[in-house]
Amino acid sequence: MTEEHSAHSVHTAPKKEPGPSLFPEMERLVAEVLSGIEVTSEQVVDEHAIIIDRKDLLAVCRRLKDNQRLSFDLLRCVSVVDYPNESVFQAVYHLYSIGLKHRMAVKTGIPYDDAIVDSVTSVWAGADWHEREAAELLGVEFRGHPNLRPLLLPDDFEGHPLRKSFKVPELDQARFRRGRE
Amino acid sequence: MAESRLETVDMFINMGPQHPSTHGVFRMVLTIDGEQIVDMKPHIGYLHRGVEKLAEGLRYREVTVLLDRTDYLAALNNELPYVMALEKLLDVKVPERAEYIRVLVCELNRIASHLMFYGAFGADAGATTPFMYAFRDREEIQHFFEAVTGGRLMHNYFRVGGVRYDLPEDWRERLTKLIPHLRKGIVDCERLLSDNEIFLNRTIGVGQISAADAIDYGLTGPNLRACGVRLDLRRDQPYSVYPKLEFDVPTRSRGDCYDRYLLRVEEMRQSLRIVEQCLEQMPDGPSLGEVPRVIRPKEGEVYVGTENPRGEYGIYLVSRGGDYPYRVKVRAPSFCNLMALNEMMRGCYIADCVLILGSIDIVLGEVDR
Amino acid sequence: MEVVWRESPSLALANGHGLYHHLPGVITAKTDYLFAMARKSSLWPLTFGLACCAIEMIGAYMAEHDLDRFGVVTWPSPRQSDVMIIAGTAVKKMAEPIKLLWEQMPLPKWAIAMGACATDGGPFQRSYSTVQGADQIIPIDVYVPGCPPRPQALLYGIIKLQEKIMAEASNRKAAV
Amino acid sequence: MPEWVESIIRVAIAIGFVLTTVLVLIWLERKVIGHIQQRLGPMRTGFHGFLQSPADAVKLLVKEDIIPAAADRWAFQLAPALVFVPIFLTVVSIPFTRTLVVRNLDLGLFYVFAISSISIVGIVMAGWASGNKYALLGSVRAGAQMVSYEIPLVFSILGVAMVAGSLNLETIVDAQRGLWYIVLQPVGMFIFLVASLAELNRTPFDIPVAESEVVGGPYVEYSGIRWGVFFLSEYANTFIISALAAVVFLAGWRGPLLPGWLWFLIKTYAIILIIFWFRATLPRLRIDQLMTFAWKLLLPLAFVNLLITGLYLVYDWPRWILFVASVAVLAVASRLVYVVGRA
Repeated sequence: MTEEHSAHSVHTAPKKEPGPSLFPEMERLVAEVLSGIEVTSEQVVDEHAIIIDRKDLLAVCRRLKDNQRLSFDLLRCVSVVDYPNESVFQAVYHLYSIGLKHRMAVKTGIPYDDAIVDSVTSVWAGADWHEREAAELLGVEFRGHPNLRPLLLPDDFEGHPLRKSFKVPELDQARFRRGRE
Repeated sequence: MAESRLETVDMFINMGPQHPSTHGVFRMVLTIDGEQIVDMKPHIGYLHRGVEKLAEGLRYREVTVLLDRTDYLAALNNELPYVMALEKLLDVKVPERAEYIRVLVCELNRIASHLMFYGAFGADAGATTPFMYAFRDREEIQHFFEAVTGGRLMHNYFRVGGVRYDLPEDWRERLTKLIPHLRKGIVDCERLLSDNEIFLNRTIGVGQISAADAIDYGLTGPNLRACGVRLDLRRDQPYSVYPKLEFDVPTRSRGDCYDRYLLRVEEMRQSLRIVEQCLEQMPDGPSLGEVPRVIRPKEGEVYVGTENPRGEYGIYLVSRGGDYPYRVKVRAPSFCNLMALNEMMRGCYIADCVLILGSIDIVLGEVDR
Repeated sequence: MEVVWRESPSLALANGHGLYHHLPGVITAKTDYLFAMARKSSLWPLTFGLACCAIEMIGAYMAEHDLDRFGVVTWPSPRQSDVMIIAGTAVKKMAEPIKLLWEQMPLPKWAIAMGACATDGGPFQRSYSTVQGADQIIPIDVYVPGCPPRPQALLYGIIKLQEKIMAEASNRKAAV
Repeated sequence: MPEWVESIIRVAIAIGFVLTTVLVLIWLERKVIGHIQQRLGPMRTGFHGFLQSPADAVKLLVKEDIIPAAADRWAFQLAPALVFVPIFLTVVSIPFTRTLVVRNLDLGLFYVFAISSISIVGIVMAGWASGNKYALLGSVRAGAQMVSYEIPLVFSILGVAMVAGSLNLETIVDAQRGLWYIVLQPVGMFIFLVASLAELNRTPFDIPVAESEVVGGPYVEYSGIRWGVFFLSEYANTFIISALAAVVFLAGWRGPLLPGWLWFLIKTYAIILIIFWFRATLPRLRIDQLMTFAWKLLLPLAFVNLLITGLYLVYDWPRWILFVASVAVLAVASRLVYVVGRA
């Protein structure tokens, strides 16, 4: 992460007011483990969610996984959401701890003009295909991913279909008219 | 000794996308040395239908149609997390009867899915009859589904706040006939394979994966429980009426093909137990709660994971107001389970690789989505 | 259920070689009839399922519906099959393999489009990655509607295909 | 009638008989397996699907015959014949009854095994010539498997030859007057059946043609009647092996009341049904387990059987001792498999 980026504040999908979490105990624990890292809590219906800067992602994930009291050993899902109005992608990591049976979400913003984020495959091997899929369908690059080849789409496919700007090509209507006659 | 002038090269074998035992359109490129596998490269995407993009263009109620078709062996289990996510966003209460109906059909669906696994696994091992036995019982379940939901395979049955139709009038008779039939069917299935000497030799110790690796790769469901990790979202993150029901979460220790097989057979028994309890405890009342006429959840997001027959089926639903979901991300269990395939296949034989793939029990519809 | 009643191009090709043109019409018509009887009684599909419909297709082979009654048994290699049942969504990435498989099948061959996806794209019609109907890839003889069709519907589709095979033979007879 | 005319007629009848038998067998297999699997099998073509096999055959005859571009043309075309011809040559010396035989040879037993092992060449050739990796893999598997199992197969028969004191099939049948060799040579019978299943590439030893692994193995690129010939030879082989077992272990045409040829057919079909039954029940072994089974179990077992038979002949023991000893050997062996398998 260059100097320029770390100077930016946290990239996030706006409109969501940072507020007190509905899970105060979890919030306190996470804040304790992540001391020294800038963390914003977010209000989500049924789990604790934090927003972090993308430069801290790897450190945060490693701490969340290795800490005995949190031990988030299972990466449930990596979702990337496109927010074109704010020119930002948001990567959401849903974590679960098998032993302690608790869950949380980690979010980080990735700006359009520099769509790169660290890969978490070194923390959870299971992030592999999730990240490949996101790279392919949304065009976000994951730095440090061992193998970021296309996964789902044919080789000659152009564009990133899950971006909001991607328009599905119109159907060949003439064909259906022919069929009806 | 004179140096041999013979050179050997590794042979590549392309398995799929059309191959009898890739369970759909999975493709793997095997590097083999004789009969042994040196390396395996999976290729997916031959059934990538763009469900997540399509869902963004549909109204909230219509999305279940697509989710049905992701994991087409357990369609009802896919609808559940989605409607649960919506209910959380909308803050809708579900009547108890509806919850029981949901659990009832989900568990029957789990049995049907595991039966399909059983048949396909038998076929991978080279036996033809297990498929027939499994489908005999599967058909019976599908007949019941047809009476309840109107569909054999695709149901589109769960609604926000309940289920589409109440149970048919004769559901108790149907179910009391179905349960002993299934119970006997499971015994038949077990007698055909579980103790077969050849089958044991083929599966024990094949495709082993350690618990630590399994968790690292994000395995869930029976594949993880076969390694000895007791993770079952029905119990650990209780939802619906599962806390009121009694069932065991079986685990095995070795984490090989045989354990994965045996675990699923045991799970069928447990599901049957749940079905029986649903039959006893089914309360009266409405099957659909108070739901706003137009579904327009407030801004927000929610992630709901439920226990699908293959593992954790999660829905990450983002709403920014309006009639259409902003983003529907599907966390498909097979997609994650398949990542561990390479780990399991280290140094096995070609014949094993077919079995290992079968034992993970993938559905390409949700791998590719 | 829609059956395309024009002659399969493949059949014309298959009959168009060797002795066929040198024999008197009466004999060729009679042999045509015999061959058609044999062909319709032994339709071997390729073991090949794409998506959801494949499950109902498997269901049709199984004990309850038992396609074997009609002499329909699957073969894993395209070289030994007569019918391709396209059971499920054909996506763009899969189009090329489907075409390859179709070309590997020996003449005469037929194709059944099973389900809405194979007919016109079905619920995934508007997607960026699906082919809107398998007939954009290979010629289809019978379309079986449904999403997914019941095994009985597939059975009916196969009976329709048998009728079509017989009708082709009688048409040829009439032409003589 | 000159002798050569008679011979030709006999050969023609034999071949015609085998061809019809194959059609019946294919139909029978589909019916039997169907009923085991709680379904009906062919029903629509003729009475209970009886015309199913002829329909399949006619269809295959008029199917396009593809020779892939990657194939070795000559070898590809020659391979089916190489599989087909040896199998029909073996029919020559199998006695259906004392008179119903093309030519009874003094070395009949030896002749059958010598000729039938040629068909391996055809299968390997087919796999090699196809220019397909599955076919190559399948044919290499077939080569390994069939060569390995040839040895226990021959040794299992050796015991019978020792007891009967002849390689002439007619003499062997005559020697079974009163007591069938299944009693004296149960170990031999067991090894013979197992090894011949492997020779036939049938379940649980259908590794070379495994549908779920190598998609039909050596035959994957064959279409139309060329493939039909492979299919046909497979079933002809099944019939011949079963007939041989019936002759060698079940006293061929001997039996009370019914005519000899009927007894012969009953015994043969009984064995064929057992083979079908296996197919409907058992999963498939893996190639290394298959090899282990042949070399570490069947071959030593065959040697033990030879030893016991030899002792029986040398010391002129009563017959029941041979029977008891053989059964004991079989029991120990199966226990051994069980223990090792579960370890």
